[in-house]
Amino acid sequence: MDKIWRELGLTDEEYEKIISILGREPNITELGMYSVMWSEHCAYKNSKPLLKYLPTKGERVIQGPGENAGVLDIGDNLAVVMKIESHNHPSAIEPYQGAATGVGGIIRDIFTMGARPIALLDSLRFGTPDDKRTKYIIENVVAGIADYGNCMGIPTVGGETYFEESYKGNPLVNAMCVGVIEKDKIKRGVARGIGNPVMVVGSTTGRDGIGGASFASQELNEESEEKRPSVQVGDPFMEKLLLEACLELFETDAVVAIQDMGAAGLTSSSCEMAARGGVGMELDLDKVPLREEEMTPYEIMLSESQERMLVVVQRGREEEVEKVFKKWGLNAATIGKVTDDGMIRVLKDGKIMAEVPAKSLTDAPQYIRNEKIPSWQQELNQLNVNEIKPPEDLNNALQDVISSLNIASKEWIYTQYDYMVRTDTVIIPGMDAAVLRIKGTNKGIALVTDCNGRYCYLEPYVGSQIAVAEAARNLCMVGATPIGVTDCLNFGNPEKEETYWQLKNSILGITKACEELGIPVVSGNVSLYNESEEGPIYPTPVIGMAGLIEDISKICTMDFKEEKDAVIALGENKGEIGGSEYLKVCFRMVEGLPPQLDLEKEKRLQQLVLELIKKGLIKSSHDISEGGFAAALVESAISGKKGVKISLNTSLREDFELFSESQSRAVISVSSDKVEEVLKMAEEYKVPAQRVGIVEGENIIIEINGKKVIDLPLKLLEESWKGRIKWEMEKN
Amino acid sequence: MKFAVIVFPGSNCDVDCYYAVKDGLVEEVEYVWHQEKNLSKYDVIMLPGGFSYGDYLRAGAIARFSPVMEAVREEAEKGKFIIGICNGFQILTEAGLLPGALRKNEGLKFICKTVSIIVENDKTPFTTRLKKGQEILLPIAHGEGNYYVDDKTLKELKENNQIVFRYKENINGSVERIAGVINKKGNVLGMMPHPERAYAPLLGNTDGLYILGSIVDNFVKGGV
Amino acid sequence: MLIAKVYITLKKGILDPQGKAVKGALHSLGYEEVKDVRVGKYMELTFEDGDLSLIKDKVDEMCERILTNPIIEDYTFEIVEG
Amino acid sequence: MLIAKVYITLKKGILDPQGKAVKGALHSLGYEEVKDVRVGKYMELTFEDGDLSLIKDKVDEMCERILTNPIIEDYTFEIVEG
Ligand SMILES: Nc1ncnc2c1ncn2[C@@H]1O[C@H](COP(=O)(O)OP(=O)(O)O)[C@@H](O)[C@H]1O
Ligand SMILES: [Mg+2]
Repeated sequence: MDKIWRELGLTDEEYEKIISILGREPNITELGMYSVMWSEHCAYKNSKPLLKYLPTKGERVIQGPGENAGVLDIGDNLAVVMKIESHNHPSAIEPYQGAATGVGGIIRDIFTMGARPIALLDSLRFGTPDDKRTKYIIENVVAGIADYGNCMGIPTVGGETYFEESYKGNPLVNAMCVGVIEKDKIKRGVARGIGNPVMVVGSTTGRDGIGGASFASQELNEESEEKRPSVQVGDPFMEKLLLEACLELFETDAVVAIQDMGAAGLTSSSCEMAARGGVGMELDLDKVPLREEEMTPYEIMLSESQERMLVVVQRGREEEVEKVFKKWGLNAATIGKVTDDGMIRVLKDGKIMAEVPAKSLTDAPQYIRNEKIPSWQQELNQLNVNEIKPPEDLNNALQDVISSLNIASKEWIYTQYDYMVRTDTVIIPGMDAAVLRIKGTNKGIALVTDCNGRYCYLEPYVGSQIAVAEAARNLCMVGATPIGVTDCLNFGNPEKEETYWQLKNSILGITKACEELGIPVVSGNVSLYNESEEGPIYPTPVIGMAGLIEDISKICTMDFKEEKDAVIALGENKGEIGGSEYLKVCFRMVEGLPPQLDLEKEKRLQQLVLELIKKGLIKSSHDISEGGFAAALVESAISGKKGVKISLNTSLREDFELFSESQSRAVISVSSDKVEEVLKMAEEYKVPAQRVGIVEGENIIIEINGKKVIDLPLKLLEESWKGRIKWEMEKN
Repeated sequence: MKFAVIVFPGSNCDVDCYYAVKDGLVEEVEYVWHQEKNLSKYDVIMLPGGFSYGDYLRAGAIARFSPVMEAVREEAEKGKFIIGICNGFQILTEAGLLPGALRKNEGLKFICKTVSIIVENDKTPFTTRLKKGQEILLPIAHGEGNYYVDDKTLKELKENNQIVFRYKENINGSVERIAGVINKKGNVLGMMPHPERAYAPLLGNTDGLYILGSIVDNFVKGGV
Repeated sequence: MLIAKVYITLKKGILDPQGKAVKGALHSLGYEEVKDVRVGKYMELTFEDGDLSLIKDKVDEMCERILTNPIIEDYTFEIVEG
Repeated sequence: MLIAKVYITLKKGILDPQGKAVKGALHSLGYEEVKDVRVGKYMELTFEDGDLSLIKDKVDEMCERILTNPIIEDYTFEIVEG
């Protein structure tokens, strides 16, 4: 046992602390339990002090951060349950299973709360698919998500995908799940009732992923291939049975508390439930159904075998539980009981193998790290845009932007996902946000994930605000009022001062935007140590957001609907080109400052669009984001299969007019007799609005100050926009 | 009339079928667990899509041994209307109630989208609301929808007019773009596309009601 | 212990898109010498020791009934000591 | 012609959901004597005649590089006259 704690990822100080808690040296099982529970992945020990800034309160918040998932009131005795989670490191090592088990884990978080999962989203970051390994990762991550979600019968309705060099060695795979529940049926992971039996249900326990949580909390390098825990394999069929069995079980009142076994398996589920309830638990490992022979207590306590749950049951109701699980062909074994001494006591062969205070496992040490503005930051932000030579042919530039990997249609990905199962998907992938109806009501919910990591790299505080603002804007574009956030903070190694600075400023940015826009954070996840030999990833605080639609018949999509409709541009173009897709694609530069954000203006734009949709005044709405006005216009034209003729008057450079990514803007289309009314409303909301053109013909035509700068057949643009990713993936 | 939606472990379009009947057709419908051995009280039997037993061996291969499949066979012999959609189609072929087999899609990927389907046979009790040659839009969502029959069986299918639907375009590699077939007797239909996902204006598509509605029309007239 | 090793392949003449994809991948890596690839399934069924010819019959029956789909698949198997 | 027969199995200890499902199905059909099932892949690679030991090395390389996923799978192969 020579300094074995170091190998398990604990520091010498942490080891000392364990000794002082126990009043003795821990044995190997206990040490293992502390090492996983005190890992960043489980304990958030580097991020917790920062997460305190996030606004988590609001009228609709039924459950904020701290439980398996957040819960929001949507009226009519219904609530929405939501959570996002990362599975970055497992996906880097074994993309198919890593992504699949990531989806499996997040689904469990939702139905553990008692909710029926109704939708999945996936937020993905890869390197560019020009090398074989990256292609392999993309192919398999997407297949892993598809196979798991499809088999579960939960539609994957949205997400986002970015391709940037910074994610080459460390892809990001974030999965979000959303469920719906009747408010009075919410389950929680709070163990209660001394003597109540504790049961493990679902799959058997094997040696899968032992130490996965501490693994997820280290940087990836050559050695991680070696240290890698035995890979977890997902079994979506098993999870589908587990889902149905759990929901059936919740119809009875036999369940006191329940928690899924994700990272750190039996250890985390038992100690977290016990700690929340201020009780202890005694577990007899001889009773745990095992898949492999001769497993040690260490292995059983740390196994990350998937598709398992720990349940505290009302005393005497065990048989009822067994019956339900048996119907679904699943195990349900009583392995212990709730105790009054606050200890997690682990028995095997009648002997005590571990005995530690539950609370001490969940109260990991917290670290406030030193922060430092990165030395490269200033240089990075310096960009004299006037030195950039305008392109000779804007038609070419537009084609390059439209077919850039980040802007091109993500159809190749989302057609592998069953996004329609359950027949609730009213707006399918490909639009600004997905919309699901809630059967039996008039309501709908809209869902998105958003984050431009490049902006966050250039200026974490502003970039993170934009992530929130853009998510909210996307929801408003379909007619939904944003109601809650679940965030997934993907960053590098927080022990590096620069990364800590990024993390802190990003959280402050999210806080600011959420406060100003009045959207609480109800759940989230932190994934640190996302670095590879090529360095840290861009700071990537992914924002998952839900919006509420009170009347599902009042929604809007981005596609142009009818010839002769007027096109109106909302918001102000400030010619901001720093960090833009245009700059990257046409000049290979990732520099400057990201667009600036005025949250007051943002709010007014969002409210205006919501009001326009509610009043039925507009036919299409699409926010302006990556690729600027030109990209938004082309996307509306392609999805509506209609050309457009635009004429702009501006003092900006032509290319900046087209491709600037200034915030708080949108392109809408309106029947010509409604133009006056719409412009008047825009004025009331103090949102700049200009009638800029007409839906017409089969080309995209743009004039600037009377000069035609763009004239391209829609068909041509459609081919490059729709075909790019498929082409990249299929070429050799 | 009363519809049964069979629920196998791993079914997931059972919900889709249920609501399409309840809200789209406004008819009575019940879920029936795969252990059930008697289906005589139902008028129409639906085998839904999904991943019965995870589709782990071959799609439908394990489900076809479920106790309920004996009852399905009995009712089929009696002439009752039986429709297998997606995984339900795969189960019916594995059970030998329909000819052919479904293989992995030619492109090896799961495909979810709405595609054009051409009606080949408008004389079945499932297609009387349609016209031969008519093009309708239906969602597909499958990884193993690549229909195979050998030449001899194909010839028979044609002679007996058993090919009911074809894809307009080659989506998944199916022999002659076959999307749905019926048994010789004309009361058991299997199809990969999902009519039960196209039943409500809010979903942007009601073409599925041509098929589901035909079943209702023909039942009223007294079945096969 | 006895182990039945079952090899399942697509019937001859049935297009094998997986095999085609693997062949394509091999060629793109420069293994041009691979003329053809067929992809199938391989299963290992474990039995306690017992009468060999009885087990053989059983395995045959399992293959026919459930492990393969005779419309599209062929199989062979062998039984070895495990 | 030479044919390389490649057998790919999941590494020991790695969960095999397919094998589990097949075992369950066999048991429910009454084949209780099957103690365990593992499901893997089987591939046949066809080569023109050539130097056997060279082909062996190549197949080994292909297995390592692309035919298998060494993180979760093991493989063996043999080469036979076709
Ligand atoms: N990985 C993915 N999974 C599912 N849908 C995706 C994925 N990536 C992108 N999409 C969908 O493609 C559309 C465009 O995405 P994106 O460009 O991120 O939109 P926006 O710029 O409005 O945020 C959205 O409907 C989104 O849900
Ligand atoms: Mg958008």
